[in-house]
Amino acid sequence: MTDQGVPEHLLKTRNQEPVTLLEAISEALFEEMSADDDVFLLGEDIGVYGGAFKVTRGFLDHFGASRVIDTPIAEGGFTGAAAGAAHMGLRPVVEIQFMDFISPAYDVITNYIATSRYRGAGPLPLVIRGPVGGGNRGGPFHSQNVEMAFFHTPGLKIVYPSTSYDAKGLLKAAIRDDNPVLFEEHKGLYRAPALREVLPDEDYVVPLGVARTVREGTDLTLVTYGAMVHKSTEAAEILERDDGASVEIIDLRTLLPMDDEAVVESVKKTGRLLIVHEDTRTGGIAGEIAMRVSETAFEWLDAPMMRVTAIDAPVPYSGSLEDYFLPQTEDIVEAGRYLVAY
Amino acid sequence: MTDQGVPEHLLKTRNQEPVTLLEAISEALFEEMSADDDVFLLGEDIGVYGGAFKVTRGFLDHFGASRVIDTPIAEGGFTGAAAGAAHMGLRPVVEIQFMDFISPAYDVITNYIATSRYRGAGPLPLVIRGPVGGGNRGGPFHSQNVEMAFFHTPGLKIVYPSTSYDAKGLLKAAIRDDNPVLFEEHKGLYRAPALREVLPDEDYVVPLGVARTVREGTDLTLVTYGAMVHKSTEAAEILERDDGASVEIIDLRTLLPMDDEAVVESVKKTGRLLIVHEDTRTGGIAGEIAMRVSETAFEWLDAPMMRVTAIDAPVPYSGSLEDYFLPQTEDIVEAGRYLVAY
Amino acid sequence: MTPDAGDAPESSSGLPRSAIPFAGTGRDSREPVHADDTADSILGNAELRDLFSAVAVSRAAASRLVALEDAGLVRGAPNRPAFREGGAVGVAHALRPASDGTGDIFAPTFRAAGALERYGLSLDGFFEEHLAGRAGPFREVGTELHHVDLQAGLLAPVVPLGLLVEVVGGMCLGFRMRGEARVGVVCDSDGATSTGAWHEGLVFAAARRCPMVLVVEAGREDEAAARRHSRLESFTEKARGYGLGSASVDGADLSEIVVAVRHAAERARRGDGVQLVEIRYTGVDPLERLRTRMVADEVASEDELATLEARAASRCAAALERVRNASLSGAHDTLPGVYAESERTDRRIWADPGSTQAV
Amino acid sequence: MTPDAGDAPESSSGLPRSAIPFAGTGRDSREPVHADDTADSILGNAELRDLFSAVAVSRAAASRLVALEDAGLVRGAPNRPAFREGGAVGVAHALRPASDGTGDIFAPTFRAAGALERYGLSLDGFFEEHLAGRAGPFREVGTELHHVDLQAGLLAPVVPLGLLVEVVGGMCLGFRMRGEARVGVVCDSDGATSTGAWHEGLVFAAARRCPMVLVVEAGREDEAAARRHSRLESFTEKARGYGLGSASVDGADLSEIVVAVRHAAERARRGDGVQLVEIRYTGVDPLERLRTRMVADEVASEDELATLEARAASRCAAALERVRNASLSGAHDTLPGVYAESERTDRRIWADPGSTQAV
Ligand SMILES: Cc1ncc(C[n+]2csc(CCOP(=O)(O)OP(=O)(O)O)c2C)c(N)n1
Ligand SMILES: Cc1ncc(C[n+]2csc(CCOP(=O)(O)OP(=O)(O)O)c2C)c(N)n1
Ligand SMILES: [Mg+2]
Ligand SMILES: [Mg+2]
Repeated sequence: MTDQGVPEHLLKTRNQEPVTLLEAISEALFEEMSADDDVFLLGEDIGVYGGAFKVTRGFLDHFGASRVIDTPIAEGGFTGAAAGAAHMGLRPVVEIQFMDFISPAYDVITNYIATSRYRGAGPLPLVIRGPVGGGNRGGPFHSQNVEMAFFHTPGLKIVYPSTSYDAKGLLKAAIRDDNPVLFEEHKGLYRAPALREVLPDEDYVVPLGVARTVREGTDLTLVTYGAMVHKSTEAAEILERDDGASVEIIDLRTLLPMDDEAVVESVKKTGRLLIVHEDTRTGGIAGEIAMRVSETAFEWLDAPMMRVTAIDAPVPYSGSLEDYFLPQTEDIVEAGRYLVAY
Repeated sequence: MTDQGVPEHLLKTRNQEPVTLLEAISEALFEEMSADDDVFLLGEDIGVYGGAFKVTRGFLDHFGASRVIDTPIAEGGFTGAAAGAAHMGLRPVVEIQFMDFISPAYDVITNYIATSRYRGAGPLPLVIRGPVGGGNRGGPFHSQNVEMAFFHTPGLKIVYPSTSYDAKGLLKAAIRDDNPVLFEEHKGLYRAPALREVLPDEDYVVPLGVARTVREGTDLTLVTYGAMVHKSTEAAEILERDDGASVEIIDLRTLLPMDDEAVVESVKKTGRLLIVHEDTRTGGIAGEIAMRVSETAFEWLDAPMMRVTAIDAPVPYSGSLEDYFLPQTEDIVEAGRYLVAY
Repeated sequence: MTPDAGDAPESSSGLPRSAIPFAGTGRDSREPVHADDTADSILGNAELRDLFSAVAVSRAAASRLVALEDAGLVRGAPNRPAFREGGAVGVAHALRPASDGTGDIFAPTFRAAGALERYGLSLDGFFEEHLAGRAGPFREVGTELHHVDLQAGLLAPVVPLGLLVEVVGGMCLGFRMRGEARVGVVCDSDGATSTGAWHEGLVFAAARRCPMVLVVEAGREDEAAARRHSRLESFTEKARGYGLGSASVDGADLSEIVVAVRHAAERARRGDGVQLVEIRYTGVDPLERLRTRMVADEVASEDELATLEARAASRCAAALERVRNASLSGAHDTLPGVYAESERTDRRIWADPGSTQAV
Repeated sequence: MTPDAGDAPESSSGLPRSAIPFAGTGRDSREPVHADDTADSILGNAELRDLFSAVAVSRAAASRLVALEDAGLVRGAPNRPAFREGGAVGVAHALRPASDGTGDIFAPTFRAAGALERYGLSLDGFFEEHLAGRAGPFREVGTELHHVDLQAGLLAPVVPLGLLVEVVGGMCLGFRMRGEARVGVVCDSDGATSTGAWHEGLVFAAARRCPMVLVVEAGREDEAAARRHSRLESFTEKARGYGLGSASVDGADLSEIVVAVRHAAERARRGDGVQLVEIRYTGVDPLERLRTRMVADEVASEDELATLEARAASRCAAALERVRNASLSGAHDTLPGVYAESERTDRRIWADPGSTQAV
């Protein structure tokens, strides 16, 4: 790829300047579209307007209206259409403006897209991506995490990055994957200054299904993903400083398929497991993780497996209530302390 | 309620004849509609045709077309309309022809109905009921269990009966409940001869949120619901006969809110937990149960918590593959034997 | 069994052949309505003044919100194109609200304070609601203005577009079942017509001849952008495919809106089924249009109207002042409310396995 | 950047103003199509004989399936009203199939064997598919006839109604993007028009001017029942609200179906966007209608047609015989296929915690 005609704001990595998680995602999309004519984008206001969060700013001018498609407000319609295009060998990437609005596409995703290969239609390369997560005073309809709506459906993959490096590499891997992939982008991380980093100026991918050990430790395994990776890291530092506890943090990165081995190996080392997710509690992913660890590493457990999560309610709009609703660093510290002392 | 004008086939309990689970459901609907003018029905082909499974046979003639509403094929439309009617003080009962087709209503159920009370709209008495489950060679679109699509959504209740007595009592409780309730009816149980029983000729309810101890035991707690209650009972009898093992079976009956106390008390007695569900494995309800038991009864566990479930795939159409896909009695025996010997 | 009116055929024009009375419920007889489609065509002077004030209040409140948003105190302030207050104000004015749960239902998309005021939400409530976290009319949860007041007949703009068509259709089904002479009006943006929810809601409500008016607020300020959403000249072209009566009005002309919605509501009320009203916004200021007309028709002088406008502004300022000075109520006891039983009031971010209580 | 044809306006009639060539993809130039709307209006004798045979095969195969179902060997045999084979057969005949993945796409709702045969599914395959559990063309999983063969251009009737409108729309978007002169035809029952999926799929495909033909198979055998689903006289009344061209044909008249679908396909192919064709079934037998006409027009004698019918029946009998005698292949190795990687081939009903392998 030459830099010719590439919009300035998409040349940061080329120029070895740091990028935000949002910019990393823009770069991944831009590079995959440049490298493969079959990759194209669909979504609401992604063309003329450049996307609600400006992820695709400049794309329409560069790639043209047939590869950057402004859709009607019909998430089911254009997600289903993306599946049809994928049948024809194209590699569509769908943006859901806020992932809360993936619900109208629930039918086509679970009944058609997830079962497509099983029903004999061959590969279905399709990425459905968009912003998720709370903490932005977005209220109940602009703050949801959507992983558990789809985690139970065989045939889908689910990715949820926590760093700029991972976001870019995972998105590229997702676009190249022959399966439908849901890709969740935490809007609180989009422009977080702490996540700005200089990325390798090369075509790298982060493979799906492989977790990352964020920090090593011996006393407690903390399994998490997305924005909670950062709160967990804060908590681990507090526990190290105040309690002398050594906490290992596993960032799942891909929720489905899950990297069981990484989790189980760590638990076998520490004997203690705390799962932290931003999503609400009941029916959250913590349950599946606990079940798998129980099935495979029960004898290694020295303490109950526990979880820190949001409470079971819609996301409140009020700021004080949203803080109360979401898991906070202090909650993780408290639960971690309890387990380490167990 | 007098018997005057009641269709003959709905007078079985009145005449103290045994009823199937399907008939128990019909009676519950009929009695609630007779007792409360605000209760009414919506669904595809429920009126003139009496429903795909004939649950509402005779209802149209008895209650008239304004209380037994044949709808267009628009599950989102009529489920949302039911919510609107509930706002007006009515108590709608929606039939989804096969629960697989609840997907088009996923948006309105999770975003509108489940959050309605939280958003200040007061009680929302609404039951969404319909047939679920495999084993009938129905293929991927007529066999699904839908609990895990909704289990994660705060604000909903989920009920899944296993006996005729419970089906009637739970459905009446659901209709009288001021919250939206999903009510799953396993089509393999609808007309199962073994489930025919004479019900009390009185107005009874089975309260939501309370599990039932199907059989007492001391060596292993087996938590299950729906059709798996019967396979689990078979397995328990084999384990008792062949291994001398004493298996306690808990039928959850209500999945949300879950009767944690019943599960935990039993595990504290037996020290061993096996969860059996017909639904697929990853992200199944077993995870949440294991998590809760880990959180509250870890010290009582003498063996890993384990699960027997369907495999992670769409429901196959082929008979031999569907049998292979579904959990069978022999699988439960095998897992139970492993745990008892642990 | 009375045959259900919902199954009665109609003419192929898609317009109802006749007014079919609500039948088949066997409950209360409904209030008889002898609507005359032309009766309300001319608005009285008092009505015009009310409309002017309501638009002025909407605009004053909106500019207060923009200032609050700039100060970081509010999120979700209206960010839609200017000059669209007329729709919500006109629709609210055309209806029959009641504070005791017996009035017409109003489900706006544009949160115009002057329209909401007519539907029981005080200006104080309007600002409290926006400044969620304070003791607003709807607890502390705040609702990002997803305010619901079923007594007043006001239904929140739930965010996933189209859903309210389904819900309001069902509320109107309730009116029919109970023989109540009420209507429900649901407003939606033009983009919402693309949603499956809009379609399914309309298909159901049309099949049941629900007394519902569907307002499509069509943004035609930027014709090219509008065409990106739909190839249609007018959303009334969609009416025939659902068998609805329809009308299209100029979003800058308050009288036109009020008259059209009133007539649509009367048709719905008397049993003609769902009606569609398109309101076209073209970037023309409804307040100035109304001012010019009222002055020309000698309904009011420039000075009188300026006084009404000033009064609207000062009412907003005073309300906001009161709200900002109000003390925060205790915080977290207002979180429950997910279930009718309001169980699980504890926070439970993590559970202490030492106590089964905590589960 | 070439302006995208998808944004071109059109006349308010809802019918496309002109044939807009596929533009904006900058890829292969597409095969030029100089369609003449009247060119194919008269079917040749060979075509009529093919149609007759295809309907006869469909009917013979369906009656075999009913027998298999009565014997408990098949579930999901067609149980829709009689005399509807004409639609699927006529549509398949109107299209240009190809076995190498370059032909038109056909997504039927009625599984007429004679239509599927034209789309590459042999009679053996047809029965194997129904007798799932045997070594059918689509592995052992069986698909309850949700058969997909993208090479042949055949798309399974996925059960949740309406979804295929979304998917086929996207396939047709693919044709446009690649400059291929192909069309996709998606059939759906009348009831499916109520679904949000049908609506959203159509809204998207219409906005993108996808080369798609939407066939609505309208059951008008029982007019009262039909009216319960929709108040419309004809589903063509829905076309205007989406800006589509449309036609309505008699489901018992094979030539009418073929000509109408062929014309609609040509219009779609040349860039006029989505076309809607309603096929009305009124309980009239298309085979008898065709027989009468062919004999009257001296296309074939009664005897010749009887021979064609007998041949259709014996082909079905032979195919079924072969399939029933075929041995079952080994069972469970065909279960995987959920993911492209086909991981997790083990059964894993329960996991042995002794081995991490098992997770
Ligand atoms: C189902 C759904 N998808 C997406 C959104 C996000 N969204 C909110 S407003 C909007 C644009 C609305 O455009 P239009 O209908 O033209 O309304 P207006 O211009 O009048 O605001 C979108 C996409 C939503 N609210 N609901
Ligand atoms: C979304 C969805 N809801 C429900 C069903 C179940 N279903 C299958 S066929 C059918 C009736 C179809 O009626 P109609 O459209 O008139 O078709 P036809 O009479 O031609 O079979 C229904 C409700 C479905 N397949 N998909
Ligand atoms: Mg707009
Ligand atoms: Mg039909």
